[in-house]
Amino acid sequence: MLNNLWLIPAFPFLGFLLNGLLGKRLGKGFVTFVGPAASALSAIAGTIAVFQYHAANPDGARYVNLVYNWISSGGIGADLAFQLDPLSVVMLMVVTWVGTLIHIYSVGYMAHEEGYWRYFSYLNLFLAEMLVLVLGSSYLLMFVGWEGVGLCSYLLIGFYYDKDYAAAAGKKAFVVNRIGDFGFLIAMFLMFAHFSTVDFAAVSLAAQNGAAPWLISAICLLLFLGACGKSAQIPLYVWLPDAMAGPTPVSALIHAATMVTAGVYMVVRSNALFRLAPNAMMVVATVGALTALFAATIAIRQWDIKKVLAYSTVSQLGFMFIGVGVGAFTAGLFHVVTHAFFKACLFLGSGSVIHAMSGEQDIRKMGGLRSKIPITWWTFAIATFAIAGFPPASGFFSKDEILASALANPYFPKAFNVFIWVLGTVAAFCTAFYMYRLLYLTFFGTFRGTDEQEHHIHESPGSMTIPLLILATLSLVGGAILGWPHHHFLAKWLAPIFAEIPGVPEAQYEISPNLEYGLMFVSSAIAVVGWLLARSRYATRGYAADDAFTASSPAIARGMENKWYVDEFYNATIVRPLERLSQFLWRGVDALIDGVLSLGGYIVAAVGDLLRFFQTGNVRNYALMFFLGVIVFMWVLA
Amino acid sequence: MNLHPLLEPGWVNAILPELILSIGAMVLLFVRARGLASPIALIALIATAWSENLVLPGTYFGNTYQISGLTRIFDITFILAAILATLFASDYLSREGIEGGEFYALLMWGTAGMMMMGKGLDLLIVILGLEILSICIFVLLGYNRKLSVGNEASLKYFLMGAFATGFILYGTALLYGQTGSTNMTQLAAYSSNLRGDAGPLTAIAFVLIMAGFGFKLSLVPFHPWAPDVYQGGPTPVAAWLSTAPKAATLLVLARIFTAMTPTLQANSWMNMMAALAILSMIVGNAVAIAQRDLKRMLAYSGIAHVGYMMVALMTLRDEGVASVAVYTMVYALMNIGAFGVVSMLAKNQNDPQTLDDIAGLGFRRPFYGLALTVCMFSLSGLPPTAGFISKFYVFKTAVESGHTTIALIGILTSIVSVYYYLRVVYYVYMKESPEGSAVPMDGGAFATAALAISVIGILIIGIFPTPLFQAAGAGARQLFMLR
Amino acid sequence: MITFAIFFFFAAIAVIFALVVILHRNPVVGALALVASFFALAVMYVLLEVPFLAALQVIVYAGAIMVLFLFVIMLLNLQHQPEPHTRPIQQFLGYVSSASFGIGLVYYVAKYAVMENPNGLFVADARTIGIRLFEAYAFPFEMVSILLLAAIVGALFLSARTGAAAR
Amino acid sequence: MTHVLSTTLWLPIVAAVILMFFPRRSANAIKAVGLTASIATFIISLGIVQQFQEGRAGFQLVEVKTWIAQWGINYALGVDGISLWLVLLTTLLTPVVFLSSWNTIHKHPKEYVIAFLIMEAAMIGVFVATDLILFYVFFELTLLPMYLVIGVWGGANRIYAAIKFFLFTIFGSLLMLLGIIYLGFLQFHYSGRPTFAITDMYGLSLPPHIQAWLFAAFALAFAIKVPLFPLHTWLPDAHVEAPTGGSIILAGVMLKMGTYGFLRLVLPLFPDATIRHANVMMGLAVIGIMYGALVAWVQPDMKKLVAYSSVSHLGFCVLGIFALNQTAIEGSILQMVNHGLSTGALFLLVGVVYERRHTRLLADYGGIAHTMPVYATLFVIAMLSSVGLPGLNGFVGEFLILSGSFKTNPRWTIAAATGVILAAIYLLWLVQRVFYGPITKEENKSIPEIAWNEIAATIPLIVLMVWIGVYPNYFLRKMTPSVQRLLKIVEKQNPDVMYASVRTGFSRSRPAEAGPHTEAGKR
Amino acid sequence: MIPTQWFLILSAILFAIGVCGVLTRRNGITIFMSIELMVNATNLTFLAYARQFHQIHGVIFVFFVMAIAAAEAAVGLAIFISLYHHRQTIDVDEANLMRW
Repeated sequence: MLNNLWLIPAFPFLGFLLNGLLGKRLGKGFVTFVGPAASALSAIAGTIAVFQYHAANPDGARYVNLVYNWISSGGIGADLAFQLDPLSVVMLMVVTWVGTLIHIYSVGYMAHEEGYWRYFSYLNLFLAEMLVLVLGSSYLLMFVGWEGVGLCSYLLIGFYYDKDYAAAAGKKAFVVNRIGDFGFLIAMFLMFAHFSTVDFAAVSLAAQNGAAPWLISAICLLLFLGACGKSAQIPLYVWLPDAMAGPTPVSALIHAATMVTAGVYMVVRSNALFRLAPNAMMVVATVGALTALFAATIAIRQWDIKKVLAYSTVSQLGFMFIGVGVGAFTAGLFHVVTHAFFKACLFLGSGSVIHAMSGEQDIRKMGGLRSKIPITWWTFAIATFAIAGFPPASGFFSKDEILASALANPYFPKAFNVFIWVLGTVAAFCTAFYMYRLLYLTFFGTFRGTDEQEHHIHESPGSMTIPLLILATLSLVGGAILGWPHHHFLAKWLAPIFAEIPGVPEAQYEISPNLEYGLMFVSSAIAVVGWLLARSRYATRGYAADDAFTASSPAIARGMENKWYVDEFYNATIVRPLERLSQFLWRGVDALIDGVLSLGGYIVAAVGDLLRFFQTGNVRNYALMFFLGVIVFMWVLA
Repeated sequence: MNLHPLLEPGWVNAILPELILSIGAMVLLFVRARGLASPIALIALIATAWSENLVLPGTYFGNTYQISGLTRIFDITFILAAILATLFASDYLSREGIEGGEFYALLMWGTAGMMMMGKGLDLLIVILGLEILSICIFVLLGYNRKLSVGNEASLKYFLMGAFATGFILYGTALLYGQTGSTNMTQLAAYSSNLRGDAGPLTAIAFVLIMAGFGFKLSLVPFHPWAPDVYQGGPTPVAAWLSTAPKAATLLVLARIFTAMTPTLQANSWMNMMAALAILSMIVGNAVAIAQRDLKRMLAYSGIAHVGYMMVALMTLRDEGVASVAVYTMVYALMNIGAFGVVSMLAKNQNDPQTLDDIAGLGFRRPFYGLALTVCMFSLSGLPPTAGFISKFYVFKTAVESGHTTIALIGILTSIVSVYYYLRVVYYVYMKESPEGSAVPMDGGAFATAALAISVIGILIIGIFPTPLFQAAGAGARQLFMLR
Repeated sequence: MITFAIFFFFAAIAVIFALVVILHRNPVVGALALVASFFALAVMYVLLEVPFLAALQVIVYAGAIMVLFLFVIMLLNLQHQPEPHTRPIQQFLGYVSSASFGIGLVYYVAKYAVMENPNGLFVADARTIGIRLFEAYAFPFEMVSILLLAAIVGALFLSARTGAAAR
Repeated sequence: MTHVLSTTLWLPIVAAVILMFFPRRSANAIKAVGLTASIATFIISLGIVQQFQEGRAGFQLVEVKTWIAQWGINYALGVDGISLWLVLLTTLLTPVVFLSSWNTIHKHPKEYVIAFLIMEAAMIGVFVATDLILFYVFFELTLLPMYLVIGVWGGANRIYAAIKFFLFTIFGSLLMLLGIIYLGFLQFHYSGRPTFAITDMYGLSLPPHIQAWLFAAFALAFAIKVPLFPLHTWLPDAHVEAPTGGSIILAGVMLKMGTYGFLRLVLPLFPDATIRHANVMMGLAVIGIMYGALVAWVQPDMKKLVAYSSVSHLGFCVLGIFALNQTAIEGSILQMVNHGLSTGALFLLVGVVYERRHTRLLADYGGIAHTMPVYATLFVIAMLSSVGLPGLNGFVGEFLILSGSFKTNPRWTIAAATGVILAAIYLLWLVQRVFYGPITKEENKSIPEIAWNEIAATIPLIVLMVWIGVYPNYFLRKMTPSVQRLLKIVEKQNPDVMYASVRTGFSRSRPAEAGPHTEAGKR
Repeated sequence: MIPTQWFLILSAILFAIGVCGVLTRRNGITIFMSIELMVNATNLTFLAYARQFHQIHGVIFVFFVMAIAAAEAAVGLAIFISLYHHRQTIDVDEANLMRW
């Protein structure tokens, strides 16, 4: 397997081709088989590869499998080469297995959709591209996957393409991501220009060998711009909430568990660069913290179950960036993993809710679903428990580690550390609050929807509930298994990817136990407070408390509800002016160029038209012209 | 002037083509059967072309008559023009009901006149040849006596022509006064003895002679007769008039320039020719845009083309003369081809033949449309037509002689020219002919054959120009060696 | 001395009658004035020692050609057609330009065409001319035959009335 | 076949001449002959690839016949790495045109087919001519058929567009003709031997001020053809009015004649001037990239949108050319092919709906992915190729151009890279507006699905898009020596170390002992 | 003996007068007569130079010029007659069917 790493993405790619080309003709059964099977095969192959890798190489060295030289031109080139190293392994496992679960889930969820085959072919393609992203051995290959998942995201968000908003959301996602990709591209150009390579190992080696600080900072910031796009950070987060227009499993897989975490993966992958550029790290941490808080405030006032989760995702991604920004790469990645579990579970759960509610997504119309869809309720509750950061659920460990690192990291001045920590902690509080708000509004109280909806409510089929159960379990225990403090499996596993760089703090630094336990307590307390607050407001009274809030401070409420008008702001400051500029260029400048050029033509024609009238038809005039010509030339020559 | 007391032996050979033409023309006067006139004329013309092979190069008649490779090329151009004009005229005249031997006779005398004019080493011969030509043109233009426009054309050309002849004669007289001879060899000797120091009377003589020939060439500002005359005259005559006489005149100019080269260079009199060339290129092309009458448009385009040829001639190099030789032949092919298509328009010849008349021609009569298109592209100088290769030759000569600026002006004006040539193609292919009101095209076998000759000639010269180039180059070098 | 007087007298006549040609509105008068002017020129030719051409001038030019002119004028009844005035600008430019041309020409000729009088006798009698014409100038002479033939054919053709009838 | 180039060049002309004698009524036979001839040409042109030897820089498969001996003008053909793929692109796109227009050309099919065959030959001629005059002859010969194609079979405003197209192009090319003449004169002046062979001209080293003038003359001609920013206004009109086939060829091949001209003539003939003005040209290219993209975004007309996108994409090509390094130029050549494929496909596909609905306005469509799913799929693939999605061809070209030009001029490159964002904006907008959303127009509910011939025309393009995207080295390899030679002539060759692949296997935590940049020369 | 120059001056004056006539008169025949005047001025010049150089060539040239003048006169007058047939006038300003 190790020599054929390309097979791992190849399986889902084959699935994509089969489903895409034949799926419509061969019918649903075929698709139902091929789609999940491709994913599962990939997961199995990946697992085998991981075991082989580990067996062959216990100390975590990088394994590269060259497929062929992809591009090579002058000094610039890239290989189609896949690599395994501890980091790739983690991502590979998350992506393939969570992906497989979601494939299975989708069989149930999408059962009645018209574009079933299309859905699975996109989903398979996504998996393939995601695997290219995480297995690629160079930035360029990573970029291939990066853009590829962007494409799939675009296609899947716009899956219901006959809905205007879905199509628009897909386009928005792609374009915003492109802005990030622009940064990524420039970063790669810088690497090529200065390091002559984009191979991960070679780049980090070159960076350590005395590259100019400005260069490394620039590369890092540009890479981070890419990460902002993909992982929905300020200022490029705006696409993610809209992306909820896609089918819910897509939200779970792409917009929660895997694709959006690619940015974090990238930063971890580039840890050597980032560690050499503390300024860039500071930016990362700041952006992450601000995003975490900002998105959380919006999530508090959302009514759409998926929108809440979407902003929650943005917020959680912010946490991850706090982690990697403060140098706690392991913690950040840890949160990626746990987040994949619980957020996937939440999204799938919400999907199950929506499924049960016949497509209804507004939590104001829900309520009291606890008893009607018990499996969903339980899994959702566990995942909420995890994301809110209650010990010993998975979210607790990862989030706590991030916040602790934020406070205790050796990179930045103390004040900055405190600032980040405070932001993170507030955001964590908000998280607990809005998640429990969601939980209470959805599952508690009385049913607020129509009778017809109530009549139709039913628990989802096994294909949907089994993944839910698995993910819920993982959400509950995953954190403890992977990252029990001081017996940190993930940290140990990842250690080889963090090179020692002279003069730069180690990537996995120690935090004093006192601080650690203190912070653990604080985290837990915050989660509890958040929960209790939510409970008091929403557990019984439905959303009346929110209405009261609207009445008491309408400005803030409206701001939160309308996502602080960021979209409108972008529209007014960037999109509209650009469009006006374009109109001006088209109708103004183009017309001007044409005008100037045709003016030349008109002048010639006008001269011709004018000279024409010397042609009077009178032969004596002609003789006069002739004679005047003679006189002039005589005068000149004689 | 040292003239031989007796004619040299071999003089029959020397003037065989002219003899055949003249005698053929006289025979035509007696042909009663109207249908026979054009075939007889064709036979005579072809015989003339054949007789070109029998002519021996050399100087005859007491150094007043020179036959060389160059004159042979020009002779072929004249004969070609005459053949094409005859073919087109045959159909034109029978459509107009004025078929007659006199037409072809005059055409052939005119051709003979041009040949003698081109071969004359003495200005006397040149002027006599020119006069024969002019007389024929006067009559041919008015040949369609029903047409008041034809009569007007004839009148205008006559008055201007006689006026211009007056200038040529007076210029020649002054020149004679300065050099003591009208022979070009004497002129050359005078010019090289004199070096730079030519007096104003020589300059005046030069100006007057150039003005007279400039009239024939329709160089600006001596041009204004051209559009009216082309429009009014019978179309085949206009076709012929726009090509062959210009070629003959250019050959005469080439001789005069060659003879006077030292004087011309020393006094930069060529600036005058440059000015004429530039004016012609600009005015011709600019005004052509404003024309909707095809023949007028072609007249202006002809003015511009003469400008191009002047550019080559004013370089005072053998290459220039060679390129003019090529250009005139090509120009004869393409311009007569273009006029030929116009001549097929079966409508009242008093009315202008406008662009609208050829609308949709390309699909109505595909071959005529294609032929007109080829001619237009050749006129605008686009490859792979002969027009390109000859224009290339001209500008190449200009550039190699350091006249890059004038070449640039030529290029810029020919961009303008593309517009109106293209407009013809636009009418041919892209304009729908109005239903039912399309002007019928009346092309008989002769006219079609003539068009085919034009098109094939244009393409062959365009693609395989080497033989013509070599002949022209050799001829031009001869001319310069004789200087 | 007498020759000078003759010269100036006939030069004046030539110029005056030339002016009459271009100024008088009646073409018949103009034609007759031209004949007079040509006579004066014939005298000049005699002064230039080419009596043969003087004779030709009188016989061919003043005699034949001008009679032809008069004939046509009479034929077309032109003497009764008053010539309308033309556009002043053409008139003005015509006078000014031709005057300046003439003045310039005279100036240059007067200044640069200064020549010593030739010595000896200039023999250009009919015999000499004839011999040269039929020996050395035989070819141009034949060209004239074509010229005249073409002119005759053309003139006959053009002046036939068929054209006007079918106008 | 020893005369494979001549055969490729003349076969379409022979077919065109034969077709002239076909009766006008037998439209299907004429189309069939045209298609067969063009496919045969394509197959023969595959022989060029097969006989092309990798690793050789100079012209290959050379054929020389004296044409105009006294001026040293020859009928000289040859291909090198720069022209090889462009020839193939031409021979590929012509059958695509015939296939796609099989059912749509009812007016004068005979002339249509003949025009395209002659055009094909002329375009091949441009790419294989190794004599300056021959090059010019073919360069101009392409104009007439295209003029007719736009003018006769075009849309409502076709006359204006055709004349504009012709005049713009002729303006530049006639000035170039003067430049060519002058160059030939200089060649003769310096070497004493008249020749217009391009390779002979490469040996000239002209004084800078002369280079500047000649550079201006040549660059103007090619800049108009490309078209470069302020001279681009003919392109949208020509594209909008041209029939589908005309647009495909115009965008697919004709524009490349400009960029090809830069590479073949401007760079090696006027190296000093090129280096001196490279920044200006890059600047114009970058302006063109952004300008074209922005203007494309606000177009209400599909074809105009794609046309402006061509302005943008060709800007990348010019940027790469004037970056003057191996990577950028190879990328540029590849991008020429890419643009031919993707934009050709886009025009083809726009034509498909145009034939069904007779409107190109975005506003008249919407939701047709419902009624035409296959069509939508093909369109989206072509669109993604144009956007530059990795895995498809567009990305490889753009990436190489940008990463190459970044070494030369980072600022312009960064500006140019915004084109990548803008491309996504306008093309996705197009797709969204046309294919997605609810069907609002009644006519769109019954719009028939893409037909077999149109699919057949599109498939080869898509296959190539994927091929180039997945394995570009096959194409790049053949260019490399020629581009190296070109750069050597320009004397600006960066001693680029050749990229070397990583190797399969483990590497220790201090990776890349044998890092890519230490192992040179291996490909 | 009268200096050649004087003849030349006379000739120049006559030539200019002829030109003036062409430019200022409307009557076609008068114009043509003016042209004849120009031709005669030319002849005078030729003869003056011929005597100056003692060359018979100039004389013979004049002889041929006379022939030319005769031929022109024949054709020219025929044209005027034809013109008169068409328009009942020989005012050349009336002949302006074609212009611009």
